[in-house]
This record gives sequence, structure tokens and C-alpha cells, in this order.
Amino acid sequence: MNKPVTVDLSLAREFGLTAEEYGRVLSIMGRTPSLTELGVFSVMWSEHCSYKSSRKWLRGLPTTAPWVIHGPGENAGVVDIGEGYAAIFKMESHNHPSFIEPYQGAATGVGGILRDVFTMGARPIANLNALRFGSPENPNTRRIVDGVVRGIGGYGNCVGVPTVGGEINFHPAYDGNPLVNAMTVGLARKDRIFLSAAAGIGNPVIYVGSRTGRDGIHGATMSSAEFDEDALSKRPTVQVGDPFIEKLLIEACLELMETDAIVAIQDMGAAGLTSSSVEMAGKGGVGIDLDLDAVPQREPNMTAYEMMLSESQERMLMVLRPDRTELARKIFEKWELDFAIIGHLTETGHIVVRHKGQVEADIPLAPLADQAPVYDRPAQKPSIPAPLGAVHAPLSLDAMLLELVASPDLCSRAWVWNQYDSTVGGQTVRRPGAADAAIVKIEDSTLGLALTTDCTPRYCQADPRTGGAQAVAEAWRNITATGARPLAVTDNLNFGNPEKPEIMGQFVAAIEGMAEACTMLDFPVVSGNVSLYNETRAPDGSVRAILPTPAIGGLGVFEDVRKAVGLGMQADKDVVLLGATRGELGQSVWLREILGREEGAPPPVDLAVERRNGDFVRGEILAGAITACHDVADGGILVAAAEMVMASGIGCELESPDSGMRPEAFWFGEDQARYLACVDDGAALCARAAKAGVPARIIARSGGNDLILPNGVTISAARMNVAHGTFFPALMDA
Amino acid sequence: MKVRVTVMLKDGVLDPQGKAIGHALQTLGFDGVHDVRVGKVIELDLHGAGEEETHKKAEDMARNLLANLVIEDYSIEVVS
Amino acid sequence: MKVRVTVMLKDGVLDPQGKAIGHALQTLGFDGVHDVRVGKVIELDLHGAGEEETHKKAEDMARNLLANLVIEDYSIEVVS
Amino acid sequence: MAIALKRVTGHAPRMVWHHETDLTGVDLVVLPGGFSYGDYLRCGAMAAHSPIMPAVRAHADKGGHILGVCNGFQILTETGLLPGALLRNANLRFLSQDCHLRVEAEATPFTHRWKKGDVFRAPLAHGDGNYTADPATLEALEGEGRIAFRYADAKGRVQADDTGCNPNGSVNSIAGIVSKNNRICGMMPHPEDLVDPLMGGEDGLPLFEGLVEALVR
Ligand SMILES: Nc1ncnc2c1ncn2[C@@H]1O[C@H](COP(=O)(O)OP(=O)(O)O)[C@@H](O)[C@H]1O
Ligand SMILES: [Mg+2]
Repeated sequence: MNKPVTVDLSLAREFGLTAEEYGRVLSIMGRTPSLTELGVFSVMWSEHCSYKSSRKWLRGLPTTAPWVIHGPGENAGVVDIGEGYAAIFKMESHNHPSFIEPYQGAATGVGGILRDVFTMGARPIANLNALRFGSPENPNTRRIVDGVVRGIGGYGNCVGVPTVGGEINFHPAYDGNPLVNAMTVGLARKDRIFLSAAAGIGNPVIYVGSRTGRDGIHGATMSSAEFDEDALSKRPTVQVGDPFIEKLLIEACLELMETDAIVAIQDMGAAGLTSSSVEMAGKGGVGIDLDLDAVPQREPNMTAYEMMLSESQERMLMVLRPDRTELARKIFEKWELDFAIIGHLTETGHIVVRHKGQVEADIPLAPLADQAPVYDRPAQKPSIPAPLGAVHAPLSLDAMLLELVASPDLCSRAWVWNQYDSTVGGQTVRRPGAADAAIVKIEDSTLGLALTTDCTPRYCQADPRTGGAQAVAEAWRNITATGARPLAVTDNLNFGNPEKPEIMGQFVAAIEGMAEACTMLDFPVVSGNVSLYNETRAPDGSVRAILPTPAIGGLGVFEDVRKAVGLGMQADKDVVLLGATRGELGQSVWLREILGREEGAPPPVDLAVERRNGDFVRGEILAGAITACHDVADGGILVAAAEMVMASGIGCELESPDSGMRPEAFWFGEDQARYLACVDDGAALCARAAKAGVPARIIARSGGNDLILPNGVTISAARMNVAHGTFFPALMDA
Repeated sequence: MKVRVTVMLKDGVLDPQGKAIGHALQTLGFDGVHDVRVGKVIELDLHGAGEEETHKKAEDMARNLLANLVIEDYSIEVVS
Repeated sequence: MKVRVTVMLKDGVLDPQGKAIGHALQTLGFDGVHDVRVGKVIELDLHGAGEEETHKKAEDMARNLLANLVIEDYSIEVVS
Repeated sequence: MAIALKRVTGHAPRMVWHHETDLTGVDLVVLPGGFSYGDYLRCGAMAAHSPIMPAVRAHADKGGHILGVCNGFQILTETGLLPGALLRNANLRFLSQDCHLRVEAEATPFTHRWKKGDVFRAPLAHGDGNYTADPATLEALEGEGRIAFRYADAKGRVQADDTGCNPNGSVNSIAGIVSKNNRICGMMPHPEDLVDPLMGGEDGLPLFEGLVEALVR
């Protein structure tokens, strides 16, 4: 970029701006912008930073509740969890970088979301992730899974934050476009939350963390472009993470946050110095002057353009009280991190960037924000899927069960989570696989958090509205099944190209479904992220979008974490099925894995029923009646029962359903709002359920080490575990 | 024949290990340490090929597996 | 001056990484691959010393930090 | 680790910054786990040279007690306070799972609450826990009864070439060793993560209770 370039429409187009948007830049500036200025506009107005296609619809999500302290708009969402504590959490995607370089893409995804959380004053206490990969048969999938899993573990393990949960799906729609959504949960005192709005004319602007290199320039605009063979040539933008520096940065920032030095703080995420400085000054309604000569640099001869757009990792921007600058410097020096005063706040309302005695950019901040494009893109209402006709089981119940528990979407994820340190910090009460949500306790209190990520993309593809609602409902249900009270969600909306009406239609419908579920379940959205343009262009020119994937990260709270229950079967209990079963096989895993068909409508989501059933189950758990609980989801009742048996090695004998429906519909149907629960006295629970209007029936008695099917066939826990545990090692370690 | 493939991070790509090692050396009292970069060496024993062919084969291996060309460069040296 | 310190596992110490790479190369269809060993290279830029002194310094660094002599051997090459 | 120590001793341990140089008045030095310096280069290699380490060595020379867990064990081998070294796990992947340990030496301050042959559960979480040492060192360790713990299955069966019993591939299934004077113990698994029923069990408690008892004596 050292050779002079002409700034014109064609360059603006290369930077991802449309002709109309470039025209707007010209009118705001009243002149041709400099290269650096054009860079600032292009990243600030990229889909990633401006939410120009999604903003209108995001407003439809409920974001408030008495326990919500900060909803969307800050670096992460903040909820009150009692005893003076707040939980701070958010989810963010690193899809495109993870396709280009799986290890570093995933690792820097974890690093980025950690920074969003500790920026607000929280110590990160748990990480989760929601992953989607291409078909296991695709030769690329193995490489991507390997890199992503190593990257997530490599970064999280090294920083010392436990990775406690997540989800994984495989589908050919993700072949050229995996999804890596990372979530971090942090803990803060609720009266010690740090925000990003800059204030105090003349206050110093401070840069801390790693030095700036030429990493990831234009990452933000790249993440808003679909993939083609060109993606390979864009590879040099890969960023490398340094988790050890992140660890130091966390400790240094938290130490500084104990003082009164910080006026405002923001991580440098996508579009680095540009977005952090523009957003901080913009939110505070002040101007900002930056002197790039003071920016710690890793490489020689960097230009203003490069420094403003670099996405080097592990950096933060802060506005400090001037009389505390030296105190802050001492703290960062103790942690051996770079610390530099790179500017100050002004009353000009402009961002002014100087480098080597030249003004490289001078942009009025208000129009940069206010006139950012917002699109109301045409959206085509998704068609209603045809109901599934009659289907018949081709195999015996036991054969189908074994096939299902071994299938890619239902098999054991132990190979994955065994590479994540899930216990570091010593607060993990339930590790991955032990309960429907991960459970982390709050040190020196009886409080605990239940954490989960959920989405069923095949439902969303068939019916985005139902799928959006189902994702929220399932997160709520998973938290409920541990006994925790669901509080709020973060989301990561992964979709294809919004310029296509059918994709926009999916997006709009999914948000409507989510909004409805969040409202009915008192489960507001407090933070989130949108990732669009998740499409791949095949060499033959055809373009394929991913399945619509609105991943939901849910958080719930325990007043007394000792009351939490896991999902492992316990001996000598009645196993009660709660919730009604109609045998919904449309879009079920059974239909796909056993009959090879992806058809029909997803199971309907009745939010009033969801709430009623869930509130009842949670009450029974907290009262001590239900001692183990598992929600019934993918694979239906039989898979849920098998999972309980596999988790503990304790078996159960299932009763014949006597339901009037075909066995495969009863056992593998994916009707929502259902739970399996272990109780001492099943009849008493059923009686209480009847009073509460919750359908309930005893379906098994636990004991021994075998799952005994109603047709008399016996499958040992050990045999199921072998089938369950084979897929990942066979795919990855062969 | 013995061949050595050396894989280093590309210039401009952050090398956290190198940085940390440089820092540790300084702490140990070594001065004058400027840039430190860390890479991998893979030493292979390839049977049944001449020097030129061994070189070509190693190059193939580097491109296909040993180096991640997104962030790494490689160099090849036939040792014996 | 530039100096390169190469650190390899001692003969006799099992090298699972080398084994895995050998296996992967075979799967990729490369034949004739016999022994594979994996090591580290650390490239250092040392200012203000002649060749001999640079070598000595690098040797010190290798013994003190860069190699673990219980399991590793090192070799030193002054590059420029 | 700090939580476990507090639970057992009733008071919070003193946290020492790696730039400090003084350990006077300390009964027990614990080098906990946790990716010192990012585990770059080799696990524990850089931490082994941090300014506090001469004081740790002096503590050892005076016959003081030292426990190194996970990264702490790696640091102890890097400094030479314990023999051998820890290589990459045999399967080249980070491992985070429960394992079972068989107690091999019962006459040390770290193990005297158990009997030889006892089996207990402990979580492990490391990428480089594959213990190795040269034959002479191994012979000495075995001969002098300095193997503290071996990886085993739940029934106590030790089988070095079975990843079900010996997850990281350690030579002779060695999970933990002690120094000649029995005062320094290094181990890869984390007994401190199982000292509370809420967290899944109290399997690790005997180590800490025994240690406290030995220190008081
Ligand atoms: N899908 C969504 N639902 C709710 N809030 C969202 C969503 N997407 C983004 N947000 C909110 O918009 C703000 C900007 O998000 P983002 O650009 O991802 O932050 P960052 O600058 O940290 O990358 C955040 O407060 C985020 O929580
Ligand atoms: Mg942010």
C-alpha cells in the first residue's frame, strides 16, 4: 500500500462499498476522501460493523427484563444474578477465518469474545462454542474439525478459562463454510461494570496489549463476502492469536479496574483501531485525535491505512482519567504489556488521525454513524413445508437406536470436549455431557450458572419461524432440566446472502420466531452477533447457502447450585416422561439417518406448553423430587433414555407405550417441551403433574446396566457406549 | 536419502513463541537479542530416490502436509 | 548476525509427532518414507558480535533455555 | 489449587508473584498448573527461569516441601529438582478427562494417607504429560520406591501400552514421582480438583490432609 493509489468509485467498490454508499461518503466529506478515510468508511459501513441488513429486524427482539442490566449495544450483555453479582456474556462468530485457517480462525474467535467480556469488567469464567461442519464424507471436513477443535482448546486452555459446553452439527450445507460461534461468560460485581462511551474532553486515549502488525486488514469487510476460489488469495489476512498475552491482558485490565482510572474501555475487535475509536467517541458524543506515531508497531513502515485497519489481536483502547495515567502505566508495565498514550478526546466531533506530521483522516463522527446505511431488503416469506406422509420403520427398534446413537449429530462428543480443559479454575460443577447445561459455580457463594448453546438448523431450514422459536425453547429447556432459572440469551445469527429475498425471508422469520419465544419464556436477548453471506461458490459457479443457523446461547441461574441435577440415570427410580407425545417425525434425525430423507415440517413449538411443563419440572427439581433429568430432543424418547443410560452406566426397563401410534413415531418423534425425569415415586409425580396440567406417565424403572426395550431386546450400556463413541475417533484419528 | 524440511512462519505473521523466547532470553541476561522466530524442522529418510527426485518429493510433502501455506513458508535441504 | 539453533529429540526418545507425520505421508500416497523426526528451529538475530562469539552465545542459550538436555540435542549454525 | 489448600488448611495460601525472590516462612511451596508463559517453547521451560526459582531451589535445598502439579511438575523437571521430562501426549492431543491413579509409595508426606495399591480418581488436563526418563534414572526411581502414582484403570490395573489405562503414554505408566528425600512431589493429574463432593468427589483430599499432617509434625 505504499504506492500512491487513486481513491475513486472503483476502489470504493473493491473495499465493499456500493456506488450509492460511496456517494454518501463524498457528500459527508465534501471532497474525495483519503485512502485512510475510505478505509474507515468501508469498515464502519460493512455488514459486520453496521448491521445494515439486519438492524431493522433486530429491533424486534425483546431485550429487557427486571434482571437485565445492559442489553444489546454494549460489548456484551449484563444480567443481575443476585448477591451483588452480574453475569456478562456474548457469542460471536469467526466463520470465515476458520475456513481459511481453522486453527487460528477458531483460536482468535475465542480470544475476541473473551475480550468483549472482560472489557466490561468481568473475569471470564466459562467458554462455550457452537460449531457446524460440512459432511463427514467431505475430505476437507476432517482438516477443519481438527483445526477448529485444536484452536478452541489451544486458546481457551492456555488462557485458563474452562470450555464447558457447546454443540456440533454436520451437514453438507456447511461444506465450504463452517460455522464457529464462540461464547464467553464472565462474572463481575454489578456495581463495577465498565462501558465504552468516551467522556471528558482532553482525556488521554490509551492503547494497551500487543503491538500492531499487518494482520487481518479488511477482515471486517471480508467477513461480509461470500466465498469463492478467491478466498485462497485473501489468505494473508490471517491473524494469529497469542493466548499468553491475552491472559496478561485480562489480569492487567482487571487490576486497573479495581481503581477509578478508567473512564471508558473497548476491545479492538473487527476493524481494530478504527471501530474501537469511532465507537467510543461516537457513543460519548465527543471527538477524538489519534497520533499513529505513538501506536506500538510490530512491523516497520506501516501506513496510517494499515494501522487503522489492522486486526492484530490482544489489543484494547481506553480513555483514562489524566491523573491516573501513570498508575495505569505501572500496572501494564508490571504485566509486561505495551502501553501508549495515542491520543486524546476533543470537542470537535471529528476523528482526526495524524501520522508522521500529516493529517491522514479527518471525519465527522455524527454522520459517519447516523448516515450509515440501513437496508430494508426485500424478504420473501418462506413457504410452508408439506407435512410428512406415512413412513415406516425398515429395521427393528434396537437396530435403529444403535444406528442413531452412532450417527454424526447424536454420537458422543467426548473426543472433542476431552481436548478442552473444562475444569480449570475449579468451579465446574457439571462438565460437558453430565447435564443438559454446563454448570459453573460462583466462588464463595452458593450461586451457580447453567450455560448452553442450541439451534436445530434442519428445523430452521424447513420452517425458519418455528426453527427460531425452537432454538430459544431448547436453550430454555436445557437450562430448566438442570433446575436453573433461565435468565437471558445471547445469539449468533448465521445466514446466507441477505441480498437474496429468500435468505432475507429466512432471517426475518427466524427472528420473529425467536422474539416470540423470548417474550413468552421471559428470556430476553441481551447481546448477539450477526454473520451473513455464509455461502460458497462451487467451481461450477453454483452458490450454496448454509442452513439458517440462529445459534442461541442461554444462561440460567441457581440460587443454590447444590440443587442442580445431572442427566445420568440413577438406580432404582421411576423414570417419568413429562410432556405430550404425538409422534412428530417431520425433519427428525430418525427420518434423516434411517430413511435418508430431510422432509416434512419440524415439530410445532407451543410456547405456553413449553413454559408450563418447564416451570413444573424446575419446581420438582428444586423441591428435591426429581433427582436426574434430561430433555427429550433430537432422536426422541428412546435416544434420550439411551443417553441417560450411557452417561451413568445404569440401565432401565422401558414399558410398552400403548399409545395407539406406531412405535417409531412414539420412540423417535421429536415433539417439543418434553423431559425424562428420575424420581423415587413416579405415581406421586404424575399426580402432581396432572394437577399442573402437565401430561406425565411412568415409562421405565431404572436399575442394572442394560437398556431393556419394550420388545424385550436388551442392549448393555457398554455396547451402546461403543456405538456412541466410534464416530469421532474413526473420522479423526484414522 | 536424508532431507530436511524447515517450516517457518511467514514474515509479518505474528510469532508469539518467538516473542516469548526473546523475552525470556533477555530476562536470563542475554543482551543483543533482536528478532526471534520459531519454526519446525522435519527430517525425513526417503528411500530409493536420487537427490533431485528427493528434493521434488520433499517439496510435494511440504506443500501437501508439512507446511500450512496460509501462514508458513518452507525450505528444503537434501542432507545426504 | 543471524544464528539458527536446531533442537531435535535425542535418538532413542520416542517421537510420536514424527511417527504421526510418517503415517500421514503414507496415507497421502508418499512411499519410501522411512524415518521421520520432528524438531524445532529457533532463528535469532544477535547484534554486536562476531561469528565465533555469536556461536558461543547461541550455545549458551541452547544449554540454558532452548533445549532440554534430558531429552533433546541441539545444533548451531551461524547463518550470516 | 488455592481453593483446595484453603479448604484443607483453613487459611488462604500466600500467592507469590514470579518476580518475587523471597520465600521465607513458607512451609510448603506449591507450583500449580496453568500454562506458564503460554507453554511456548516447552511447558515450564521459561517459568523454570523466573526470578522466584532460586528461592524455590533454596527451599528445596533446606529440605522444604514442594508440590508441583501439571505445569508445576513440568517446571520441577525443567529445573532439575525432579528427574526426567514430560513429552507431548502420545496421541498428540490435549487431554482433559478423569483418570485413575494407583498409589505406589505410601511412605511419603504426599501419599501416607493412602495404602500402597489404593486407587483414586483424578482429573487430568494437559498436552504434555508423557513422562520419560533415561533407563538409569528409571531404574533408580523404581528401585528407590520413588514412583508416587501410576496411571491405572478403575480397578487398579496398570497397562502402559493401553490408552484406556495410561492415557498420555508415560513410560511405566508414571503419573507422579518424588525426590530422594521424599519432600518434593511432581504429578500431572489434578488431585486439587476433587476435594469437594459438589465438584464430583473428594478423591484428592487424602493428599492434602496428609500433607498438612506431615507439615505440622
Ligand atoms: N443478533 C443480535 N441480537 C442481539 N444483539 C445483537 C445481535 N447482533 C449484534 N448485537 C449487539 O450489537 C452490538 C454490536 O455487536 P458487535 O459488532 O458484534 O460487537 P463487537 O464490536 O464487540 O464485535 C453488541 O452490543 C451486540 O450484543
Ligand atoms: Mg466489542
